Amino acid sequence: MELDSSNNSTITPTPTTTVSTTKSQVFNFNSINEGENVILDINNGEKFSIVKVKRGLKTRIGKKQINISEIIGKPWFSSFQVVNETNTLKIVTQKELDDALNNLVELNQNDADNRNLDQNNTAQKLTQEEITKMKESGTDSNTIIKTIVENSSSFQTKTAYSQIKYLKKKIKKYSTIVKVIKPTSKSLTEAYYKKDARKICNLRFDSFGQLLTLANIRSGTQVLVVETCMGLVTGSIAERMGGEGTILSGFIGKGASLSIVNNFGFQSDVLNTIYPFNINLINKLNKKEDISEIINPTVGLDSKNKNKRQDNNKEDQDDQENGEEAITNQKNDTSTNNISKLLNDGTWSLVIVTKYSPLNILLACWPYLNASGNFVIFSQFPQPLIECHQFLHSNQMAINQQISEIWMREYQVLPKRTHPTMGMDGASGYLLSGIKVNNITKPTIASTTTTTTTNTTTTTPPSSDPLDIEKQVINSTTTTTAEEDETSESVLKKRKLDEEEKN
Amino acid sequence: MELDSSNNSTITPTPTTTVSTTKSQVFNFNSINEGENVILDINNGEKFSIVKVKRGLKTRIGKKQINISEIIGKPWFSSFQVVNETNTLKIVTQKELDDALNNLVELNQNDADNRNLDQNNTAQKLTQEEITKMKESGTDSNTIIKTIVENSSSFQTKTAYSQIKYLKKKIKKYSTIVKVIKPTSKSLTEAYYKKDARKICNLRFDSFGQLLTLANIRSGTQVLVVETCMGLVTGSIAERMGGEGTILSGFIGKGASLSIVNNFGFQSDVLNTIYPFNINLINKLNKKEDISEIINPTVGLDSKNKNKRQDNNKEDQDDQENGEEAITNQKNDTSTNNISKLLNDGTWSLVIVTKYSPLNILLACWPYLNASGNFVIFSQFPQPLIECHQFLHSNQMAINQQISEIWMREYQVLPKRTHPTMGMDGASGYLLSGIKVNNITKPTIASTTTTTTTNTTTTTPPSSDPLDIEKQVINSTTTTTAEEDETSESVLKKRKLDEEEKN
Amino acid sequence: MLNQKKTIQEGDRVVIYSGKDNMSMLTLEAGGQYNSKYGSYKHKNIIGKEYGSKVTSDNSNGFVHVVGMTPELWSITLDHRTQILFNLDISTIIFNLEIKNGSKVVESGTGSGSLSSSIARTVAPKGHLFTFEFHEERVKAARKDFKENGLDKYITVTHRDACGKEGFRRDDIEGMVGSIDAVFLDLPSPWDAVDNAVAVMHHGSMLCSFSPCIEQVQKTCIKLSESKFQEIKTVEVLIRTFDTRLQEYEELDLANPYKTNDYSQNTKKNFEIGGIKGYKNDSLLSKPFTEARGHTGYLSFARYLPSA
Amino acid sequence: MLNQKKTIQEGDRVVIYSGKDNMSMLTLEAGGQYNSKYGSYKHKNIIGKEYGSKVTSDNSNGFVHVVGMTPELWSITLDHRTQILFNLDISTIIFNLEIKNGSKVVESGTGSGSLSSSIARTVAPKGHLFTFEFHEERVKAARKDFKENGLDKYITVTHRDACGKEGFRRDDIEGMVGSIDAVFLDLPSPWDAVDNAVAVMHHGSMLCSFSPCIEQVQKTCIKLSESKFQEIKTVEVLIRTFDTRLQEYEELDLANPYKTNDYSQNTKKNFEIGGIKGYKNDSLLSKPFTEARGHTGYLSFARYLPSA
Repeated sequence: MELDSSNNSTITPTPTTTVSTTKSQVFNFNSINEGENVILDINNGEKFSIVKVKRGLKTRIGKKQINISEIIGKPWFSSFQVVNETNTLKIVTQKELDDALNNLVELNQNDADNRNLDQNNTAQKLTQEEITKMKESGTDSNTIIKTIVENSSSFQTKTAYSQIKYLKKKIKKYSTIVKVIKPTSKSLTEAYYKKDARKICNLRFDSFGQLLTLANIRSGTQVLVVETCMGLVTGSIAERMGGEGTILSGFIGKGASLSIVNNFGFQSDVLNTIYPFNINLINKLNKKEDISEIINPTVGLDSKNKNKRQDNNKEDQDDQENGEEAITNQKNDTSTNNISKLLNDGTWSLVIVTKYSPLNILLACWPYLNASGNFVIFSQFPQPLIECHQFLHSNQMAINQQISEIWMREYQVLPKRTHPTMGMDGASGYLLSGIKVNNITKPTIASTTTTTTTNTTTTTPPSSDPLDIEKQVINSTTTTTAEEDETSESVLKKRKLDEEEKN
Repeated sequence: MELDSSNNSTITPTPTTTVSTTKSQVFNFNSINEGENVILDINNGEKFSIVKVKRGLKTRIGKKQINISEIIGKPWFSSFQVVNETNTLKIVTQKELDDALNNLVELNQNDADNRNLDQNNTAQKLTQEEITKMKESGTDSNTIIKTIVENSSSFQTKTAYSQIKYLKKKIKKYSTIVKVIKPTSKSLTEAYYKKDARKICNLRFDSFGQLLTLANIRSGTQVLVVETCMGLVTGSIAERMGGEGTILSGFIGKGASLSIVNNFGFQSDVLNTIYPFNINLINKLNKKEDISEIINPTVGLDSKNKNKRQDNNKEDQDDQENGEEAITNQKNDTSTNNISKLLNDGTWSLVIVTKYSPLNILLACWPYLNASGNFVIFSQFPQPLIECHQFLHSNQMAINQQISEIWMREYQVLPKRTHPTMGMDGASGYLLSGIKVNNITKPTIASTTTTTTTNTTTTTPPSSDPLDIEKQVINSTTTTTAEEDETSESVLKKRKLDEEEKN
Repeated sequence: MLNQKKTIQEGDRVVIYSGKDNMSMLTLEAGGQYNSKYGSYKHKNIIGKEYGSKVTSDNSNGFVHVVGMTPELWSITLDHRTQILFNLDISTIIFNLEIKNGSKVVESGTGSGSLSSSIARTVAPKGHLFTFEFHEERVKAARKDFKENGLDKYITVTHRDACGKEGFRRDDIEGMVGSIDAVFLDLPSPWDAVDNAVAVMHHGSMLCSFSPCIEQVQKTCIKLSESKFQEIKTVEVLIRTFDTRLQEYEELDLANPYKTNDYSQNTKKNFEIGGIKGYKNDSLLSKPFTEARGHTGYLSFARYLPSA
Repeated sequence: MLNQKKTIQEGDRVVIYSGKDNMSMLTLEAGGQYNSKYGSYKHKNIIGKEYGSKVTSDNSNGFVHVVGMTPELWSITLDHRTQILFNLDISTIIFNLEIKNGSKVVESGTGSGSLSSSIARTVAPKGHLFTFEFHEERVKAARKDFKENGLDKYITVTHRDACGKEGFRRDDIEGMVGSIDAVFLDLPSPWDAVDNAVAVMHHGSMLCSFSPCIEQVQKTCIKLSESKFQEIKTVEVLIRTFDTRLQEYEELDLANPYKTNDYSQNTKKNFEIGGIKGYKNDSLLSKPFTEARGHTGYLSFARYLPSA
């Protein structure tokens, strides 16, 4: 959402008591300290950079190496302007930015329609060469923009609204504003999704929020997570749990690839809730093979151990910048034996977000999810989730299953100009969620069955299986249980009618 | 969308010249005549009934048989109230209905929030028995409603808006309003979709509109359509073409199941563009078998010949009411031989809307679609269309292919209460569209290939095939053509940015 | 609600699941009995079983599953069933308000307590939810529900008008004012409560306002931009759920020049129609449910940044 | 555009297709040549081929497909490429305005002529489109385009302000006034043109107004309800397109107690990761395209019923 900033100078009628309370807090708790992780939001989402703050640290912003010392001690979420002459940052308030915009040129006062508008782009008398020259000679960005506007023959024919849009675009192009964001599950998801969504399996913020709810994540619980999102999922669960609980984080590859966990800047109590382990442990437990050969990394979250199969994107460098320090779960026993024990104790939530086909991962992890526990799988594609849904459904392994997708839209809210934004992210990905159940009251002879979309063969669980509860899972592709077959359509219809009366 | 009707009495500032023009036309061209087909919309979409108007005709409305003679000579789209005492209809204007609503009771003037509102339903002092008694004794509906309102203890605490909603609900319950709608592609689609969407393969109006556009339907062209929508698709194409062109309408079953075509009330010039034929004709043509044994129904659109496999829904009766007269294409040669000839001449549009798996139908019809012609397939499920897409793509049989779905939402537009309606139809169905091409410049040795989702085997077309153009279709599942592989994402991104500047 | 156990015990509040649209909650008592159209169940036959078990009815003519309570299941079992699709809005609110164990949150109004329960789950045990409700009977109902669900330690329900003079200040609770990390407003006139929200928020904390109508959103966003909020963003989220089934799908054996139909697999049931052979295949097909939620409300988010 | 032929002839306006995002239109001249990054093509090598043919470039290093012109392809090949997703709105407008061969339609403004072309295709040859445009240069461009596409017989372009005094009346054209079956408005202030629309409409005819902003919709709907319109309905339609591919999807061979993994099929490529075996399967996967159109505009439909 954008708001017309021209009226921003109105004084807020905040009670004085609050202002003082707020003021005192700003400098006590809410300022950026050395050693903290920050997200640098460059030009309102154009680019993100994640760094650990150090006095004198230079980081690449735009095409230059900028000294960021200036941000130390300033309030979180402050904005800074790049000073081209010195390659440093200068704090600016939103009001200053707005005023600068308004003072640049006088805007049109009549809010006419676009009848007389030239459909072509602004006719610019300056050549690109002249503009570049100004820029390279270190001219102040406001001066550059003012010159450009003065040389535009069509600027005066635009409406005030179009003029502001035009100016904002130019400001973005010729000056660099850096906003310092606190790293959290939300801000990191946003930053990585914009940077390279593939690295986090295209996990969009709304689907992620829904996943954490559907998985019933809360402090004090035990969670089994398998992810190839560089630790974003593990870290976000750890953030929510806030130092209380157990996160068994299965990785696929030689080492834990959890570099994003570093970026949260967690205290050790939170880090100590994370137990990374190679998913092969589960494979071997299920096969009842010797697990002693799997050596679990004690330095589990070290980003140096990153899975070599990971895409080598050049942007990786930014992430590595503060990946030097390895995060460890130093208080607790992260040995293979202890993790096996924790797995066998059972978990209450199973979360799977990987780039691999989920069915085998789901079934491998299933014995370690307690009955009545919640599972959620995310995938960009619906097909793999439909396959999982069908397997669990036909074998009566879960209830309350749901495959969902989210339709999310942002709005432009402006006087006389309110509408959904024209661009939209059309792919939320898909979630399969449900509750694990045991069907031990109805032992039936298991039959062999084949699902239609894969070449998987369902067989009778071996009777020597140590997991007694799992033993009697019923295979019956054709019988659909009464409980799952009721269409919820009629109920929704009823609900809909109820709702309509209220509005 | 609903509009607050309380202010409807405002006089429209229509120029007087127009009013007179309009008035004179109403009675010349726009009135309902005997012998015409009409849709009776009962209580604003609650139920639809399609009848052929005859003086003295009684038809079921609600639970009674009502004489509809009153509608003859009245303007199309007029509303009528059921007169309980005589079982006849009485014309009412929208203004009269609104006034009746407003005069029933005095509405609350203060538009308060719902703080003091009782969350429970209106506490009603009358028993259901007492209300039923009033109704059965033939009490006028307005009196019933007035009595109910007077006995409601919470009515006065509602806001004016809630009061109107409440009254409208009661009016709907205790009085019956019939609106007489002209049957058209749009109104019939709406009526059948609400009545029983399965009968028209869940073809929603927006998907249908998109289908007709993507198929490039226009007068004078030749179209091949295969449908199991009771003639809705065939009829709508005929409506658009308006008596010029050729519609080869393939049916599946013993006879043409095109009863909805009757409901359009077409003149013979339009009916004469429809050539129904058994799809088995195409099967036999493709097999080069003798086609003489297929006798095409000369009484092609007779609803008595309805496919016996069709669901026997009790609502069918309504549709049959005016199905007595068989519609025929009497001017033209609808013999099997002539239809074979027309098929072999080629068509420019191929439209498939059936409840069957579409791939085999698509491929069977493919030889009779001219290269550069458009095809569109509708399905409620995405999977069958993905399969068709992949087959055509991997065999380079089509360009500009697209699988799409529509997200459609209605709005409530009311002062201070504008929002999308709470209930929504979430399933538009899916469309696969594209343009047929020949790839005769690149003859390659065809190889056998299997798609992953079906058990279909692609083989070399027999060299004795009479359809020379088709002969050299290339089979290559793995090669993806450069032209189809460019992701349109980047282009959309660019477009999106362009767009944003304009708004 | 927060302490999940493996074995069902007397006194537990459980969910009886007989289908997506047939769930109810039950507090188990030694002498109790549960009756539904899926049969009768003596509580003592449920007590001692594992959570997640399938339990057969006393006369073996039906069965149910017994699972643990979650905020999501609880809101489904509430009478006002309209709340259940609200789940996605709740998730989006909690995620974007950056709520976690330890967060201090203000909510108004409490309503059915659906969002309150989700927030309490997330902030417990180190954080706290201060929820404000105008309707006295709702205040009482909410307090009772929270106690029964074991969430009362983490929630303070205040009977007060969010737009009134006192606003959200609970000066009697130490450290409440100025320490609130997130404020959620679901009010007819949210703009009237913004100043009161600001009075308890700190620099960098988040606010979310939920409104069904766009006119409310417009007024709220103007008020927020005038009140030192930044990052103002309005979104709408709607869930689409899919009906997925292995179902018989009919295929016609029509000849064509491009591929050979192979119906030799004996699993397929065949039929004949109008002279054409057909085969029924078991196909795994999905489609969105037709009856869907078209709108819940708009969510406007903003960050309070008085000194930026 | 309306007369499709099987063979490409000199003078034909064709579409050169080199990909969904690479289409251009071309009028074939005996001595002409078409150049693109997909190679050079002498027109004479295209003339005489069948429509829908794949044509190899003169030096055989590329190829294109040559297909016939349709209103949809034409709007894609226009410079303003933003119009192409507008296709769904066009379909919805034409369907809901009940336009067919023989309909008389009024449109304002003409704009790029994208909708005009679709309407002309549908009303031809018995009907007619009267399109009104305020910008003189657009009027000229539209007239030229319609002529080149062979649609000029069915379209009358009038240079006029839709909200002005004359409105849509073309009293010089016999039977125009009062015979219009459908009116389409795409104007900044559609409510100002409603009276003008009414002046040429008949009882039972339809009107549609397209507006990007909700405030415009609100004003328009009030005006329509005050002007003897009924069946007022505002909808929004958005297309979702799917990216569908047969692609390698990696599956891990993890043991589990519920099914036996069967990787005996030799088509699968295997790999190893962290001690686990993996297999690459060709899977037919689909997902919606990420970059989508979030909004085009609201469509308000209404039927003019002065005597009902």
